[in-house]
Amino acid sequence: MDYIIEMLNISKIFGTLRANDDITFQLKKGEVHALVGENGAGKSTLMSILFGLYQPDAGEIRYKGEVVKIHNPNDANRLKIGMVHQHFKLVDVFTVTENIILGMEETKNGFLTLENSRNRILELREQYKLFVDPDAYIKDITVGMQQRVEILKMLYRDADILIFDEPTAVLTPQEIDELMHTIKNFKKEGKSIVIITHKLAEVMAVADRCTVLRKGKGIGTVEVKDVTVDTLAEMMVGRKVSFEIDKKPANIKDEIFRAENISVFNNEKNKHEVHDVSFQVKSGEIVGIAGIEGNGQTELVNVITGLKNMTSGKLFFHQKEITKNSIRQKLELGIGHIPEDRHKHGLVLDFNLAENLILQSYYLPKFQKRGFLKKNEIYQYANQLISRFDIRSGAGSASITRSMSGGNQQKAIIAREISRNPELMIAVQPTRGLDIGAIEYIHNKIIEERDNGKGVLLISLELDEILNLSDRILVMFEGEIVAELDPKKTSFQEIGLYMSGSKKGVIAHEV
Amino acid sequence: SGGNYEIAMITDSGGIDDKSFNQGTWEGIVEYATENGKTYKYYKPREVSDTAYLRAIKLAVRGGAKIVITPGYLFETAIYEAQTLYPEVKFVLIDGEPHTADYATYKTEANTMNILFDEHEVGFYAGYAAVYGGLTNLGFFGGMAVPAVQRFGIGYIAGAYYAADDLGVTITFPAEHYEYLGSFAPTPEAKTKAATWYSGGVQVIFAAAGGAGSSAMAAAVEATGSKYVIGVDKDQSGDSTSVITSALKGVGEAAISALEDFYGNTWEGGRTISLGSVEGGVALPADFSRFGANAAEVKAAYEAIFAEVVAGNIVVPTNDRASLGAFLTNLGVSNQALVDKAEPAPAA
Amino acid sequence: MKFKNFAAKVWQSIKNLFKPSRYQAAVPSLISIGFGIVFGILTMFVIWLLAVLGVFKTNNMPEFFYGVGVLLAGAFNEGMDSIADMLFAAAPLILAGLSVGFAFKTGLFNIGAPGQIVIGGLTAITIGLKVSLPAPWHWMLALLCGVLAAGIWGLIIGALKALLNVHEVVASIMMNYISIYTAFLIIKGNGMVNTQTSQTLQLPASALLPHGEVALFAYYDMNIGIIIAILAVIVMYIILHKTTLGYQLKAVGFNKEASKYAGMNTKRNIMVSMAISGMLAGLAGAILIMVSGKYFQLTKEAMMAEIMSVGFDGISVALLGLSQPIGALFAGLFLAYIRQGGYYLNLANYMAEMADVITAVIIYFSALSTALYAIVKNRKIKLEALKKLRISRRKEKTQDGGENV
Amino acid sequence: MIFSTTFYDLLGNTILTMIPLLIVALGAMICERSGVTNIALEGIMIMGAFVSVWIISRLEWTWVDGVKVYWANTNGEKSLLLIIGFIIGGIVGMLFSWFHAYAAISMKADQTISATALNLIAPALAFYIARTFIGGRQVFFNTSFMMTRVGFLADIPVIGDIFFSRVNAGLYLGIIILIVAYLFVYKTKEGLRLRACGENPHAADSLGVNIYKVRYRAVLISGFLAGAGGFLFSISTATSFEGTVSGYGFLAIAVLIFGNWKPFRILFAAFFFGLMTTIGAGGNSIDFIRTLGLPSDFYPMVPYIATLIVLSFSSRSSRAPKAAGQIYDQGTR
Ligand SMILES: Nc1ncnc2c1ncn2[C@@H]1O[C@H](COP(=O)(O)OP(=O)(O)OP(=O)(O)O)[C@@H](O)[C@H]1O
Ligand SMILES: Nc1ncnc2c1ncn2[C@@H]1O[C@H](COP(=O)(O)OP(=O)(O)OP(=O)(O)O)[C@@H](O)[C@H]1O
Ligand SMILES: [Mg+2]
Ligand SMILES: [Mg+2]
Repeated sequence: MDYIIEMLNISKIFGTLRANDDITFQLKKGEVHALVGENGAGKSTLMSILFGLYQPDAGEIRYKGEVVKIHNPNDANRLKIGMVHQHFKLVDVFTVTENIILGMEETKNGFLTLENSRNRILELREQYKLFVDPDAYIKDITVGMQQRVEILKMLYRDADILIFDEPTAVLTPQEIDELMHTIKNFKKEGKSIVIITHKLAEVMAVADRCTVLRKGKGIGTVEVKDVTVDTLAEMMVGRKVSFEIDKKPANIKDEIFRAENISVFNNEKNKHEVHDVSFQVKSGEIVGIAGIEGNGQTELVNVITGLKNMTSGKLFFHQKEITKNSIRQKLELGIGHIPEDRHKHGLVLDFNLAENLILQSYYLPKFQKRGFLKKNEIYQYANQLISRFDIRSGAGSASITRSMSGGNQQKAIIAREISRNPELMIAVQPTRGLDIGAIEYIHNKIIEERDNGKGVLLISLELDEILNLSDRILVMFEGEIVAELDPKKTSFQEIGLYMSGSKKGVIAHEV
Repeated sequence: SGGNYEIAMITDSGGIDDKSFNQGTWEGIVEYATENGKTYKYYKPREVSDTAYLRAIKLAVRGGAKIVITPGYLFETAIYEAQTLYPEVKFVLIDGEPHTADYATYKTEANTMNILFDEHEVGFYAGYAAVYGGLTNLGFFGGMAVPAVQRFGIGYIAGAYYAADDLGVTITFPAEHYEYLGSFAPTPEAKTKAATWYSGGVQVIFAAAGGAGSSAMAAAVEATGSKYVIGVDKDQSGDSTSVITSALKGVGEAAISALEDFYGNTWEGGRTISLGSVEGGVALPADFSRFGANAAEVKAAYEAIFAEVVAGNIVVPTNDRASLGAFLTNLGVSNQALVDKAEPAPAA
Repeated sequence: MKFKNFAAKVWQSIKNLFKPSRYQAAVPSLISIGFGIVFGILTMFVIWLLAVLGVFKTNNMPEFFYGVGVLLAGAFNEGMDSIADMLFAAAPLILAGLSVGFAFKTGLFNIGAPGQIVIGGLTAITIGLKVSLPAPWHWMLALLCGVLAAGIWGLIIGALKALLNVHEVVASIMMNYISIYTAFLIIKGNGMVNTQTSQTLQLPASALLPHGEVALFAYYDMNIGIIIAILAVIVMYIILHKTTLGYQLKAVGFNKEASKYAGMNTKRNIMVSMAISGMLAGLAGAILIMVSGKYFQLTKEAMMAEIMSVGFDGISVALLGLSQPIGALFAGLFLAYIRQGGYYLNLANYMAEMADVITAVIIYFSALSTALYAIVKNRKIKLEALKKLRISRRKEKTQDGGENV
Repeated sequence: MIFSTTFYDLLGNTILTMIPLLIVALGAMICERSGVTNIALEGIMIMGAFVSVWIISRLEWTWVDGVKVYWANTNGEKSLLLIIGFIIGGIVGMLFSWFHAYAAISMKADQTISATALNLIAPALAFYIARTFIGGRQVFFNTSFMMTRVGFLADIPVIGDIFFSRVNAGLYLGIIILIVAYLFVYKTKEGLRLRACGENPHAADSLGVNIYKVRYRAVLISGFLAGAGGFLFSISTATSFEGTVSGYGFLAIAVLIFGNWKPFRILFAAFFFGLMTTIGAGGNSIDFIRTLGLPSDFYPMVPYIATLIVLSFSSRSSRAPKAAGQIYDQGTR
């Protein structure tokens, strides 16, 4: 059997951590090969090595049988290897075209000429149905489009070996379908594809073979048609995992929070980011907001929490108006917020874990006396949370959060927010990019909150998360709530249609 | 080691190459010492403060100094202390007289000699020569408003109007073309100021302002029409073609004569000598060629007026507004604004 | 009981102070100090060589070995006197370093310290000359007002940044120049000029910092400045590491967004930390000028060379001291020490500026060595890990030749 | 002439102050657009100015039997000297800035620290060398940047008066550099890569752009322009160089930020600052200002206060290159 790429006994070490430990990965010509594993299993690292971003500390790479050294992305390009990175690598003040041609620009007598490149991009766009405006600025287009730009980058460098690192994490069902379709096209054309994902369903859908990593080690490679989702999951986590969440019927009481006609107008883009949004959250229910990224969810949350000013509208907490309250006042009233971006908002990465766990409460008498921090209390408190939420890190309460893994960083945030025991918990993308184990854990915590009579507002791009957790689903499209659905009565597809704006529903406002 | 250097100079912040009297003094010392085979050296204080100056003197003495020469009034307080502290060491204080920090008591011990200059006289010659040479629109740059600089300026004004009176010409010297810059450095600001003045009609600027003078020279060179600068302290004709003459101040000579007194055992300390035209302490350079056609007359006129001053027939006003005012009134001129600018009345 | 906890707290923080981890951080600084001095000595040697070979003519031959001697002897050249000189000179440097370092810790680059020093000094002078009070109160008031005025001067920069998004570096640079001429205006406008010297007038004894009679003369070198500086260091250490204020300020410095998310008032924090930074600089300016025989000279250059330079030295001190209060203390002392050595180079016919060259080289190497240190450390860790890896792999292989499925 | 002389002087003097700021700030722009901050400009300017001025002062005259004879008299010869000086200054600045590049890029060191070091060492070194080898702090020279008439162009009304008679030759250099810098940054592939490195080096890296090369080039360019700018500054400021560029290196940074890292806004910023300086310095000899009767120490403050005021209105939208000042390390994600 002829392999186009063979990565043999690859090891990569970061500090003391073995990100890749003697992994062997073989890619056949023209196959779709899935690469799965928990967070931090080493998937991105392995592929970054293949793409020339990192150098392996041990092991060799073979291209069509002969050993090659891939020192940098240029070498990768020469071998026609392309990669769509987990964290998109785009310059957001550049246009789509500029981003695509960067590194292989055309010049006429010294000066940049975009014409030919632009035409070439338009051709590719037609050929693969990857619709995106070549003259738009990255900062103005949706994540979905940005991903298409990343794909176009590869095609522009006419790559034959395409690596997708968690491409579906940010897409709607429809977009996912399209992507899967595109991938199949690539396969038809004889391109070889590696797809990293956490969603085993997708593996089943497109992949021919699947390699599983765990904690930096290669667990094995299997023919997808020979296995089931459960076996894969077990290979990944090393134990049986249950997918359906046991969820008691909600016992919903009186209203905790109400938003009335919230609007946010963006002067630069000269359009409403949020338009006339009204809804309420009652005690003991989980309200899920579904929607494609960039349809106003982020702005809505920022308005509610106070990170952003609204143009018009009112907020009520237990029937008391809190529109004008400061962020701190809202926090004190009992609003918890698991932020979308854990690095930007969630944590002060240069503080240690203990210092991060008191980020909103450092000034309370519990942790402070006459302006002096009670270090002992602070560290005791930290140690409690660490054991209660089983946050793993190098040096316990004193470990700098920057050095912690994404999953554990997220756990720390959730620990902090839940332990503040808020009435209303706003959870944005609580499980983004986390592995099955972590997701399972966090979902249970959220349901726990709801069962303790708290109100939960859940914003997520992961539809199954919305469907599994919510007691009520709101769908946002272009800043408006276009539907209110009952998870028991609705379907994946239906929500998808609302999300993409192709269906508008009548909403039973009960305000 | 640390050597034993008999002749010591303490520089002020300017340093031995300030193109001004630090340098003049230093060159004098070097000249004397090399001719007479004496050891000599200069010391730079840690910072500008009476304390630091005193420490520097201490250091010089530790370095084996028998005679310490300090240029500038900033040393007055330090010398006041030092002269009693080191009676066996001789001190030469140029441009100042020892006194306590609060000016309560002035005292000059027998081991100290103070040398002052009659800058107003050479300022007078400069102004006189300029106007006599046909430059009737004048300006003045002073580094800062201290007596020595003020004397230059006041003499300059007096000289200019005196010449105007002699020749029966009218001259232009508005108050806004007389400034103490508050800076000795060459800066775009200084140059811009000079340029603005020149294009405003000023023909010559007497720059008693160290490096700022160099900016004036640059401006003069670039200005349309023939514009000039009058140098200060040393003959600056080499610095720029625009330097028409310079107000010489014989610090070097002063240092030399002091050293001669010291080594010739003719040292008479405990006094202040003031070097003027008579003693040859101040003068214009002999070369007047830059006055062009009428160089000869200007030279002659200068020598004549010089004699007058030496003879005491002309009493040049020093650094007080009163005497300048009087001097001008005698000439039938009234330019009070300028007088006020030359020596500002101390604010309440 | 209460006292016991307190004692415990103190003990804990003292232990913290002497945590090896803190010295770990200092290692690169020490290495680079070594580098710098070696470099300086080499330069001195070269100069000596060139002089001997007659490449350039000099009035007095530099004396190499003697020169190295006095340079390294630094503050010990003249026993107590020069030690006093060093402590005296160190005090403003330490405070300036604290000022800049504190700003760094809170994510701001206060290159405006020079201007704040001027304002601090200016205010102290004004109070000293215009207010008449008995001894302790007078200088205390002058000091206090200097601190407050400079605090406001810093606050302006902070406000411009927080409220109008003006880059603090630009604002600082502008404010530095403005401070000079403000000083001139106020001094001349209120008849505080000594017309004989165009300097500020002598401060009355009541407005001078207390100074021991160890002095050589009526006016003196060593004063309580260094004690004030050390107190400031302790206070700043406590503020930064032990108080909610410091916690907030650091949080905002590290991550503005997250601090906002956590309900902190980021704008206010920026202003507060610029104000505090300004106050420290003002303190430096005040103790710099509240000394007999030290004046503002009313020329731009003099202000820059004699007063504002301390502020720029503050940047070096902060960098060398890793922006930590304790660091500033040692860095300030070191800078004063080496300058002292440079001063005595006068005796060996070298120029005092050698000290500046050395400091500069030290700063440069401290930039490099911090990086080098990290690299070396990582490489070591990595090699060990690799060794482990190989061993473990050999084990696995022997257990089962089983390759991937 | 259509306008009063004061108007032309105003412009002339504005140009005098503005050109060095413009050139140095443009260099800094290229540097920061690549992601490397450069607050070492002051030091680099001093170094460049010192060496180039020194060499010029040696070149411009010769001994003819014991007499100093200036040979550079005609415009042509002067311009030649100036070009030489400009280039030497640039090269020295370039070499000097290499230290910053090495520390900041290769060694991944803190950019503020290495830059501060350069600022510290430059004056000390210049001073030391001058004292030791020239025997004096000052270097005197005789060359000026003023061109009396630029051929027939001088006869064009207004334009001719402003741009082609009695102009500071630096003006032309400045304009040329401005245009070249603009084209380089926005119209060439190097420029595209440069900006990419300053905005998102990881993206550039993943497309095979060599971050280190791009950044080295940028720092060295800014070094060249700073050094050359230093030469322009000192040669058009006075007839002697005294080891200082009186803070213009820092002012250039101010101009860069004021100019929001964009070439033509930098031009405006430099012009604005130059104009204000001129008004401040010309101060009380400009009639309408004299009538205000302000104390003479107020005028020097004008440019700084004015700049602050303008900044407080214009800064809301200001945006530095995203990656400026950040160390690039493939590892960090
Ligand atoms: N540049 C780096 N420096 C230090 N540690 C790193 C670096 N890159 C990855 N790691 C660590 O190596 C391990 C593997 O990282 P990697 O991103 O390959 O995991 P992954 O399988 O992609 O996880 P995820 O599903 O979250 O993307 C993780 O523990 C991560 O923290
Ligand atoms: N009460 C405590 N219990 C456990 N660990 C502690 C306690 N107090 C301090 N530590 C540990 O000692 C370290 C230093 O403590 P502390 O935070 O008080 O010092 P610091 O000066 O604030 O440190 P930094 O300079 O990093 O801010 C902390 O990072 C923490 O790891
Ligand atoms: Mg990954
Ligand atoms: Mg801490």
